[in-house]
Amino acid sequence: MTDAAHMPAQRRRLIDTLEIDTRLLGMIGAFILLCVGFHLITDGRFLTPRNVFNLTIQTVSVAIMATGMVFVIVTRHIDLSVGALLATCSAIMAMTQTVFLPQVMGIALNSGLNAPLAILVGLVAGTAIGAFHGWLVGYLTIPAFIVTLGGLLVWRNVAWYLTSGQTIGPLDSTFMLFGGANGTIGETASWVVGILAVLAALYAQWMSRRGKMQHGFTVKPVWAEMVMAAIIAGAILGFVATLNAYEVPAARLRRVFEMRGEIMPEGYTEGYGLPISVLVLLAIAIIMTLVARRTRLGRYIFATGGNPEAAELSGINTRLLTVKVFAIMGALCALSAVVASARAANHANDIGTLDELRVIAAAVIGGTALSGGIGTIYGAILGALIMQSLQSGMAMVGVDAPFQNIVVGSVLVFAVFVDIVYRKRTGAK
Amino acid sequence: MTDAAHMPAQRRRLIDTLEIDTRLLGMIGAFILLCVGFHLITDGRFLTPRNVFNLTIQTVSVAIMATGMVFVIVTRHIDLSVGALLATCSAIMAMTQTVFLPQVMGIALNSGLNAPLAILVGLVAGTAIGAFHGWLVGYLTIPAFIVTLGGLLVWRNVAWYLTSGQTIGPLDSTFMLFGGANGTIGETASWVVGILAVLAALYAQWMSRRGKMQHGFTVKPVWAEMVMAAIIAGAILGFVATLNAYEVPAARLRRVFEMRGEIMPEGYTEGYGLPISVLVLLAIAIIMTLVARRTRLGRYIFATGGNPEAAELSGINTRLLTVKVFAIMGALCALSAVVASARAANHANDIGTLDELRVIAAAVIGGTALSGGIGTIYGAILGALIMQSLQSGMAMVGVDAPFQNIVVGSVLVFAVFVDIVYRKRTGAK
Amino acid sequence: QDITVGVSWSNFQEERWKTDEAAIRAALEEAGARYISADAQSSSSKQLSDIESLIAQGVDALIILAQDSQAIGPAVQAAADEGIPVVGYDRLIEDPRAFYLTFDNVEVGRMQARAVLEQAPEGNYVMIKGSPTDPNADFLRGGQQEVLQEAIDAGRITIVGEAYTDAWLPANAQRNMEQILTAQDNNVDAVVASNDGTAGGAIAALTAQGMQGIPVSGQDGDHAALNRIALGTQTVSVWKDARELGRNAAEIAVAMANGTEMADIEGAQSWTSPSGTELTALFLAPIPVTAENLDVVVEAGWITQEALCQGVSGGPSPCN
Amino acid sequence: MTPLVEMRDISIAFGGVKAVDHVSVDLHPGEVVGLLGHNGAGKSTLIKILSGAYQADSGEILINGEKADIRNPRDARSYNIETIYQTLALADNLDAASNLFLGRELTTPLGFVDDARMEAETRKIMGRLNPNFRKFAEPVKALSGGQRQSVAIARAVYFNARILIMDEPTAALGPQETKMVGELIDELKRQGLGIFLISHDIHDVMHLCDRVTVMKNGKLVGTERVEDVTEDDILGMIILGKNPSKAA
Amino acid sequence: MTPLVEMRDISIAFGGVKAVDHVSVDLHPGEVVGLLGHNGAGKSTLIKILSGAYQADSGEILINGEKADIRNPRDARSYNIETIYQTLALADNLDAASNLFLGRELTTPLGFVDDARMEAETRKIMGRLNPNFRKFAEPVKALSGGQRQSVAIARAVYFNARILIMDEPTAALGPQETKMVGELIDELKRQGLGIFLISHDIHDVMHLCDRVTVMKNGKLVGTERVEDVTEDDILGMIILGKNPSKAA
Ligand SMILES: Nc1ncnc2c1ncn2[C@@H]1O[C@H](COP(=O)(O)OP(=O)(O)OP(=O)(O)O)[C@@H](O)[C@H]1O
Ligand SMILES: Nc1ncnc2c1ncn2[C@@H]1O[C@H](COP(=O)(O)OP(=O)(O)OP(=O)(O)O)[C@@H](O)[C@H]1O
Ligand SMILES: O[C@@H]1[C@@H](O)[C@H](O)OC[C@H]1O
Ligand SMILES: [Mg+2]
Ligand SMILES: [Mg+2]
Repeated sequence: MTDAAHMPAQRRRLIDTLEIDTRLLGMIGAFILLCVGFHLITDGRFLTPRNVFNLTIQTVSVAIMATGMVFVIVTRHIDLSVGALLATCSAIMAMTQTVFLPQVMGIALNSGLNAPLAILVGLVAGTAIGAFHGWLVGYLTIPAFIVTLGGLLVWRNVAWYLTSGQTIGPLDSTFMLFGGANGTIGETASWVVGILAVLAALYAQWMSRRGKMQHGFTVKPVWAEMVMAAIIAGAILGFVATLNAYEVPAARLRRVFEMRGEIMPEGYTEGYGLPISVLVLLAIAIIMTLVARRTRLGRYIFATGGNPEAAELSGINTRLLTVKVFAIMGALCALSAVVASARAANHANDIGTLDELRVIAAAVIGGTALSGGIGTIYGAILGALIMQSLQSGMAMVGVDAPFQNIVVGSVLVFAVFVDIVYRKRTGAK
Repeated sequence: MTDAAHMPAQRRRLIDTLEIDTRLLGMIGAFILLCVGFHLITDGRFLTPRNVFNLTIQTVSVAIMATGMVFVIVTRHIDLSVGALLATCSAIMAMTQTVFLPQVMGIALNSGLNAPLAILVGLVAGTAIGAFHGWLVGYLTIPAFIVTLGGLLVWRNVAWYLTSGQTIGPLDSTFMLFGGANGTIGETASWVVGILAVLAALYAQWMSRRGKMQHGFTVKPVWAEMVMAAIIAGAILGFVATLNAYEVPAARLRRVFEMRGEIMPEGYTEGYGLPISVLVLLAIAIIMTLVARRTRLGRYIFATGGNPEAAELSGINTRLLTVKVFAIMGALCALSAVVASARAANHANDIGTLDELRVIAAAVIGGTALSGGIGTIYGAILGALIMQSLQSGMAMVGVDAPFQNIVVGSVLVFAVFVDIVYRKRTGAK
Repeated sequence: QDITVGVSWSNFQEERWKTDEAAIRAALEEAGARYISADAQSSSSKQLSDIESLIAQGVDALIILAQDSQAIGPAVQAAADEGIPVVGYDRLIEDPRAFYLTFDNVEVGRMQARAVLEQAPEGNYVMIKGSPTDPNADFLRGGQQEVLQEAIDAGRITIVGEAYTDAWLPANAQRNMEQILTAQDNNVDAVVASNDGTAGGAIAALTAQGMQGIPVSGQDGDHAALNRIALGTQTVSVWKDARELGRNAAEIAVAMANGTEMADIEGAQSWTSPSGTELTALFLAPIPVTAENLDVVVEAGWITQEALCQGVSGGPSPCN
Repeated sequence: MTPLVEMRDISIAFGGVKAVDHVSVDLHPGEVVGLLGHNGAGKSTLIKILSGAYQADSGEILINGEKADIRNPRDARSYNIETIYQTLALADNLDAASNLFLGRELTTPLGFVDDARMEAETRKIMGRLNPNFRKFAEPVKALSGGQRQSVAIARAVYFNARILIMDEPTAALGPQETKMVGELIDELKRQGLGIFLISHDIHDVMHLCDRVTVMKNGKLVGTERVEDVTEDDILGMIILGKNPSKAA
Repeated sequence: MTPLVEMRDISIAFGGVKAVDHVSVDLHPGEVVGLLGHNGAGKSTLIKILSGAYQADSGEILINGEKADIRNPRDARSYNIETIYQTLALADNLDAASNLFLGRELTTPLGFVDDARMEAETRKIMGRLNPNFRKFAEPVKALSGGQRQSVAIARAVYFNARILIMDEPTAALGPQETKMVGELIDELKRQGLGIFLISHDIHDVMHLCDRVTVMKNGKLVGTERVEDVTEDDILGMIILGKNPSKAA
């Protein structure tokens, strides 16, 4: 056994010691390269606080659904209906807040209970429809491709019927806080959230180290832990600082002051800070990651993806599991519908069109394997971010839309190719 | 071993003796039920020669591609790009016949070589693009879902560039003969084709019987062979008779006579007979069925679908096989493009949009299993016919487009469900 | 000074928008302004992102072809916050801060119906509508109904078939037309189709029955459609001269970027939208192109005579 | 004494083929019953009915004399039935520890899975079963056939089973590992488990089992105490389908 | 005499793990060489390099003394190398005949596959190998483990192989079928084939093989003529990794 274990090459050593996921590193590298590239081509317009803010809120809706798609794909399924389901949830919520609640329940638009109730109804509907898909897939054993292809046809048109094809809006003002620029938490609160996040990350890191030591496994050297901690803290606080640096336009501030019946002091400025929609995405990212890595549900999802038969024989109720996975996907579509329709301030007929492709592409670019069993939440979110940056960047450069699609299509294929080569290099032959 | 083999129940016996595929029987049954249903709702307008003619030509384009999709799905792949590829082939052929040939080669529109050359160019392009997809899938091992999702984005937009987004037409008059009603072979020729087809079917049946007897296997009783022969002959000739019974509208005939500088005799009538596009479909159905059942290529396609690794270890070049399968798919997309654009008399920008869904749905409704290894050509064609009947029937009844989609989506899921139940009943647990 | 005008397109699916774009580009060039653009690819949410990105690039004025008249609201809001003037292009934007420059879609519908009604004052009508998910489809249908109502009430005409065309796809229009013809045993005297693409599909179905030549309407002045008018298979294509619209849009955008008030734009009028929003608007007159006035499109340089008259012999002017 | 397991008159057919045809077997605590038969005799199918992977078309199962309703692997687990499948049934993308504890993860007080503790336990168990085993952190797909089988065995014996089903547990194992499995069976037997052992190795079977049941073409040929028969008797039962004791 | 096969200094690693580490073996016509070793020793991996399923990282293969370039299973077939894989490698959705002739279908003069003739041939072959076998028309997924193995064996021996690789060919077989495979090996050997036989059954190996090669942890322990060693010597080589002849 002496020479069976090679000495790692010098340049691999640092990465090994830090125990960084090299795939993640690669994706982040590609992302940074992309951003810097666009920044240079657009004469420094791409990496401004303003555009970072835009990119972030533009990504949220697809990213939320992409986290759910990871679970769906990991269990060897696919969901082609997410865009249509988003539309149905959006239509339901729009009709609830503008018609059902005011006219039937007497809860007026822009009154306190309107938005929470509408969101609740949307979430319940999304979860129920998702669970129904899951039941068809898990219990009736109809392939997910078919169930959700049917779902795509059905739900988009159900949405149309719910609103008779009309655009519904404007929506409730509280509801619209989820839309991005209309709902940010301001500079101070953003710093507070940022610092809390750093503390939580450090605590988690420390707990994990302690757990390993308790069982006598080897742990990273202390300096490596410190470097990692510094990188994490730097990233979180840097992000907050960037969003805080994007100032609310003066005209808008003036309007806000006016609405409050005040007059804006001369020279007053204010940063946007973290948008609520981004907070929602972050919360979902954390929860979904915990589910994936630290709960039985997550373990069973991955086991089922690796070998469905083995999972079943191990006493896992894979049918119920399928229902759960699709129900989660449905709930996330509903949440995504909140963000997307709040952002548009209206429910429009075409909301979510082609989102299924974007969501699947995000998950797959993020390293989720269509053959099942492999995938990460952060990868999917990063995948969504890369796709969005690519599109926004090209739009900014002034690339023709048809050509943009050609580029996006090619990048999708290329990204997966690189991933495959990477896996072959590091893994099995 | 004595009682291990059950006596089949009485009602199964006839079917067993005739060796009829009960699944096929079920599909045909469902199809007939559907048609009769619509016939009743539309006060007897659905099952008229005219509507049967309509249905047939409406089905051709999707059905042609569905036969190729069977091979793709059987090898455990998927092709989401067929609609986009159709658009690109259509654009190439439209530009070739209206711009390239007349302006560069001096071969005018409506002159003899124009259509054949344009079709040739289209076929070469379709095959090449398909082969390229296959290379990405087979040699670079990028999942087909990704390659063709990328292809969907790329080729639709390439088509757009080729024509600068213009509708190109009218197309060459010979080319347009492939469009359906504009190109039929008339009553007499139809009878000839029908009778030849019957003879060929009988010969094939006889050859197969002889082959079995040579090796001493049991064969069907002679009466059973006769019954089968009668059914086949009846179906073929009945179909020809129906299409012949649909008379060319007087207005159209009058115009034809006028163009020839003649005057239509009083009371003159003429039947349409077989459309050329339908002949193309039938030819493809026969060739593809032969390939699937009687050639090594077909055997390897099914073996690879059953167990890709085993196929590779058996010395099958599964990579090259993948290239071939996608190349066939590409060639069929090009053929389909001929039919679709000839039918519309123009190449329009959005030709083939969403065809990928229809084609996949046709193959799957026709019993092709997404898990690979199982599928039939006739099933896919029947699947396309069922879908088209459903849509046309609803259009005739006057059902709203959104509701049509809801029905189609639900039927898709239901059809696959029935198929699964059927397979469970007859097959493994 | 250097002015940059950002144009947000809803899509380039229909043939006409490339012409609009060329016109805007040309007019901006002439005024010494820079053109940047984005294509929302028929997605109202992508359009929001597009406009955010255009604003981030520092545009001085925006021209917006809205995918959705209401959902575009937040984008107009954002522009207003930055003090950027907005021209609502072709499609309504329900916001008083946006200048409305258009051909009236309801009027387009009226023109379609009028031209068809003139040719077929009585008989069986088929209505080929647009995409059920495009609000314009219903505006058009509304205008058509206004014109036909009287004849319907008088029993002169009967609507025997009516269908939405999923995604405006000609192939879907063709199938729907075939089914309606079959259901009606070809007892159809006129087709009111909502645009040139769907008209093409309907005419292909009619041709198969030897019925080409009955009145069929359309809009957009697609080259293939104008050729059909010359051939006599289509009655009318309501032509919204995209170049006029484009040129006007560019000029207005530059003027507003230079501080001109909306009301001071030449020809601007105050107009109340159906849902009660008070807007400043400029309406261009759409032109119904029929066999009688085909010369217009050639003279305007919209289409070459060669393309217009391809395959036509002894047709109307200029193809005779 | 009531037997631990009684399978009575069990039948199952796959699309017309009777894979198991009115077969009855039983098993007592502390007993090893060998299941023998030619390929395709129906052994795996019979025990898959007990482990919940298949549902019998007819017949009944009694556990401790009471009728048991086993519809899926979860039900079987609730009766403390553990199975080592011929196909191993491992999730290839997970590591040994995750596979070992699959469906019964150890959790922290907060309800999260406790990977560190599971890995530590796995090291202990595998140390006893297959001391050569090192690949704890890799997905099990990177293991050799025999290594995988070790993991499957470990999984079945760790959780205090009362009834253990072993379908050719040593088919892929080397001689040393096979010996250890033999010792393990003896040990579990002493602890009072009932074990069904399917094997083609008559020598092993005679050595490890108390009784053997032979099947042929889905039917029961007979059940004998190993003391009462010779290897050749058993071979005769397998090949000819005749019960020597009755012949004798 | 030049050996039929020489594998020289072969190495292969999977993501850092050396599965086969500078191993050399050879094989003569009419000879059976047994490959032994603990689970995960690298036996399957080694012979998969010969059969073209894997490509070695280093080392070379000589066939009849000439350097052979085997990059995939097709290349191996062109050298008349046939393999029975441990995982069987059958297309589950096809019937026995289609599997048997997979990649080498019999065709009619017109170039179409001749199913009737292939089925007839299959009946003949299977009749010799496993007379109980009946399921000719069903997809092989409906067969039991042992039935499947019979099909895999039949496939490898039908096509006049010169070099045959058998990776645990009898692991799933019943005693009768195992015996028949033993006889088959003797027969093929007489016909002058060279055979690599991987097995865990030392008894069988001593009985069937001329020489045995033992591996441990990817490395060659040694190769011995069976006449020169005892079963215990071999066991020692497997477990301790020591070569008795050298020790002696
Ligand atoms: N899922 C299935 N579908 C159809 N037939 C099956 C299925 N599983 C098993 N069979 C059939 O049932 C019979 C019994 O198979 P089983 O696997 O129980 O045999 P076995 O005794 O375990 O054989 P072996 O020793 O080869 O493992 C066989 O004839 C087999 O073909
Ligand atoms: N595809 C693969 N990817 C990664 N590692 C592998 C792969 N195949 C085999 N290995 C590793 O290579 C080593 C040798 O495996 P191999 O299958 O050759 O062993 P073996 O001697 O055939 O064992 P057994 O007797 O259990 O079949 C093992 O450590 C195994 O984990
Ligand atoms: O011009 C038409 C436009 O108004 C409509 O919205 O989309 C279809 C086009 O043909
Ligand atoms: Mg078995
Ligand atoms: Mg092995």
